[in-house]
Amino acid sequence: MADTVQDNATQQNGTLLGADELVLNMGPQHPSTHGVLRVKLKLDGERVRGTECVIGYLHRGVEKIAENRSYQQFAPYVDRMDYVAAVSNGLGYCEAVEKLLNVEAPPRAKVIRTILTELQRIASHLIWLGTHALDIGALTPLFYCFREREEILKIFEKYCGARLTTHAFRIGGLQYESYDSFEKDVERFCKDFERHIQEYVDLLTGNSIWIGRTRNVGVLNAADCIAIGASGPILRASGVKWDLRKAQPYAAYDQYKFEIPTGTNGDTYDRYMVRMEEMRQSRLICLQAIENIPEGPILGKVGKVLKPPAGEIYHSIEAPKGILGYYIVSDGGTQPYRVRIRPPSFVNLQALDKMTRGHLVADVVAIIGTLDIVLGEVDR
Amino acid sequence: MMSPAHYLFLSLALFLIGCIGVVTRRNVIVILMSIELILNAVNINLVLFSRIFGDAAGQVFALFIIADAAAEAAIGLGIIVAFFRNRETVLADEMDLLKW
Amino acid sequence: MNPTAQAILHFLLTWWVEIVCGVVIVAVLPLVAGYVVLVERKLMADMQARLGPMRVGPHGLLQPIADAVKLLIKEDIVPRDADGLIFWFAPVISMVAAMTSMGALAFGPTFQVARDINIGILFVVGVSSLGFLGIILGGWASNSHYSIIGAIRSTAQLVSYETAGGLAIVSALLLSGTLKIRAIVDAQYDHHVWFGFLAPVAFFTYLVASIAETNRAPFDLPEAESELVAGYMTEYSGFRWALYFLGEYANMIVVGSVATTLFLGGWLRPFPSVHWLDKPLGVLPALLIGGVGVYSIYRAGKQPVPIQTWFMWAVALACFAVAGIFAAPWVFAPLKFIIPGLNGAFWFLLKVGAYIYVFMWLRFTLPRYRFDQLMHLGWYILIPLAIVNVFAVGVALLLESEFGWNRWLALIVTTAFTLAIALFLVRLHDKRTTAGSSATAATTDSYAG
Amino acid sequence: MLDSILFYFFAGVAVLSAALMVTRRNAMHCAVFLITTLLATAGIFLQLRAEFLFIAQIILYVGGIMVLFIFVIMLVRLDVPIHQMRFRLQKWVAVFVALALGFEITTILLFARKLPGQGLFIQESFPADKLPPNSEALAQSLFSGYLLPFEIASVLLLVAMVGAVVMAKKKERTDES
Repeated sequence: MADTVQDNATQQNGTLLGADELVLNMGPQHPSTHGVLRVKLKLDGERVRGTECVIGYLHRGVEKIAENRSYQQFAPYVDRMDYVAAVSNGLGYCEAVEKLLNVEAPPRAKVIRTILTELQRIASHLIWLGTHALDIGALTPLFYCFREREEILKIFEKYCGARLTTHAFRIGGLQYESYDSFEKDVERFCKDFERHIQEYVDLLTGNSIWIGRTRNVGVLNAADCIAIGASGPILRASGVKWDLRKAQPYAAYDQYKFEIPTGTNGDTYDRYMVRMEEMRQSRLICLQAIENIPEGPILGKVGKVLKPPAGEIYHSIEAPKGILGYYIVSDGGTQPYRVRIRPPSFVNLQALDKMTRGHLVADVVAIIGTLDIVLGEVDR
Repeated sequence: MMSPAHYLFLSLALFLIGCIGVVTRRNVIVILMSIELILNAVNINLVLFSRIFGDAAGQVFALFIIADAAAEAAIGLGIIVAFFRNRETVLADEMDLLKW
Repeated sequence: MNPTAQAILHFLLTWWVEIVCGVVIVAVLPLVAGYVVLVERKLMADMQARLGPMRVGPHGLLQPIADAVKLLIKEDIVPRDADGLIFWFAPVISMVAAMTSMGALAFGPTFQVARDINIGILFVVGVSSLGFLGIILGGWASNSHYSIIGAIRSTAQLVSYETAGGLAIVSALLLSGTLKIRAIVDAQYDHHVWFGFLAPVAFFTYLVASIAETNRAPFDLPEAESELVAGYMTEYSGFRWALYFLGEYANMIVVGSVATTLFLGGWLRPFPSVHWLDKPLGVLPALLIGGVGVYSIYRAGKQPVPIQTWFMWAVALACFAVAGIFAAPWVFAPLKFIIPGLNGAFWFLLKVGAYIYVFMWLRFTLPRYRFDQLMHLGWYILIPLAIVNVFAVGVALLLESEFGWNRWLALIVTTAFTLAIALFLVRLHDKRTTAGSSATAATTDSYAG
Repeated sequence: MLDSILFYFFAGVAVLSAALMVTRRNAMHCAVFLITTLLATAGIFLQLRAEFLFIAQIILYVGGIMVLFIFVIMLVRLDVPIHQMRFRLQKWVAVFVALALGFEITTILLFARKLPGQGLFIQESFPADKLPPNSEALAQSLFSGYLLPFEIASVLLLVAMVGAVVMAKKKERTDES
């Protein structure tokens, strides 16, 4: 902390007029940093010269805990990382361990897993849209998004009892059979959702102030994206057509037809359009999936005590924020030797400095919003 | 109606305070403010005699004085800002650029 | 009786109407501002598919009183080395400025505190422009980094949009030919049309400028929560913060009243010169308020807690009483003389309410401008447009008086001319921003200079 | 009766805040006291039936020029400790000269009428009710009798604006990324 005190000291006696470098603290306690992220902005007047993110306020040492938990015991911890898209975290972890055990989840489990993950993707994007619009000043979209997300959370609650950190999946398949009106609920949601998306489009897409605040803000071209390792909507908005659901299909994604939306010049407006289109595609996937959910068992041949053979695997899925990877090393025991998680938000956050350089303070807020970071995942 | 002498004394008082302000204060901005005060005192006289003679010429001239005060304040403050930027001081007696 | 008491009595006798009106305004304003806040929160909730304040009193009707009491009780925190004198004085300035400018406004043909000042509208605009002194001094006195930036930003915004607003008023005054508020409304009666229709561009410019002048809706940047926490109000709490808040809402009412007087025909009822409408539109206020009373009786039955049902009955009674006052002159003749004053006030407040409804509506739907976009809009589009509009209205009046054109034709031609210039300005603006599409938006950095 | 009360109130406020303005050390306090003086003199204008000037004073002086002053005071941080306020002879010389000047002018005003023949003749003031409506009269003479000075004043303001902008503009940073 010493350096910041010194920074502020130099800034205190520098007059506003002759201030060379003004260090403004968007501290951990700030309404628009989506959790406990501290951004140190080096300002020249109102223009940002450089940013420095200070993270770690939400570090819980999830990976160290994994080393003395059994494989099944660690599954609930995974939901607490990206608490906004818990179901996708669970899917990633379960599929990684199944790969380790080279066990295959039964087809019925795969389809139900796909439906729940796509619903979770829509819910995560809805939270992003609501808070992003709120940061830029539009008060109303937040409540419309949360109204839709409530429907999805009701479906989760009916299915597995929990709304946010669902722990819906088990290694080898599913724990709960889908409740009887599952298909009807999902279908009703998807039908309404078409009309609701149109409401967001009416509110924001054509709005000249929205375009003014997002066009050409936080530009990240394809080369920078790949250099930084950014993934998910940020990568696709800068023109790179890369989505693990198509590139390395997992669960039941290969059975359904859906497009991958991509942007052109990688600014905040393109990322907004990409994510809106992704919500529409997820809705199509859900509609196709609930037509025929195959009959059959929901849990594969997996014993009570899991002792995977010694070895290591790396399995990644397309989480709403980007590529979520699990690297698990097992030493033959019931507890994993090492679990390394590659969270998309942590990697995407690196782009903040490059994107905010030269912009105004108001843009920094918009850029943090468009990165769609969740601090639980960044700090683990 | 108050007799004109009252108004004359009031403008005299303001004028004197303004002069004292200009002469004694070290801070250039306060000097500029005292000049504004002097201009104001003059305005009172103008308006007084415009009221006595019932002719609007005095008030027209007072309006011109306000316009001039605005221009003068703009330029004066511009100079102060420019001066402050490279000398970091606003005090009158430190503005001795000619002294080497 | 000794001379001083005699003089005071004489003073009271000559000025008692003004004093009563003044006291009414000063007393009623906080209450009205409180209920405007409640209406705003309810409207926002309604537009966002939720209910808004429902807990304090039935349907949250007692919420403003609860807010006021809370703000009075809350502790007044003064930052450590804040500038005591100015810190205390700044909110008072912005409150007093809003209230004095309300003194010259005419809320109806009879209800006006300062009877026909020769410089009516100019007085209102001039004194309400004092308000932002309170803002800048408040920002400076609280001695915290965020509030100084907020204060400088809001003053820059207010100064630039006040020019645009002033020019829009000038073009309306061209049509009315006088500054006296009552004479302006009479001029609109003589022209048989509201000036808002005669000079639509001026009305639109004034609408945008007044939104920016009261720091609201898409221009509420100085206290943009996401960046500067609460701008110049960051360090204020408790009663001082309430003063600022009241000042903002009072300013909104003042701006609404100026717009109504100038552009929406003050206290004239919708079709003033159509005489067969006199009776129905005359009785309308009584019917409307009576309707509200009936609705609150209907709601009284549905209240969960008995105390709330009693309160709803009280509200219903109040509504019926007011409806009675409005209906009384129609029933028996001797009270005929109070009709214009009463109905005039009703229509005036209805129009001010509609104007404020547009403010709130914009606030809930539009995102916020960035500071340089805001200044850019002000200086590059709004002010040139206002200047061109003043010129256009002048030409129109010239055409009408010298060359005998029909008034409407002249105004349509000149408005079309202004709109053509406006389109050119907007395209110029778009070309510039898209051209400067490099990473840094190449806009004037008004703050850093 | 009301007139004198108002006059003494405005005059008192004006002189008091002017005196305070000159003596305060903190520049922002000086600005606030100058604003009070200006508002008090605006009240005096109102009493002299010059209401257009009253509102012009409020809009131009207080709303315009003083905001400029406050802006500059805010930008030019003055809380650099002003330690040089040591006693200087110059201050007392100035006060003495001002008082002498004041005394001189008061003698003229007071004893003017007494001097035979060439005393200061103050005419009976114009009857209040026959005064033309103020803003119309002002406009009348401004745009007919004083049209040329009006145009020159606008040029003056333009030149001042351009000068102020040029002077206060920060040199564009060369490393503008």
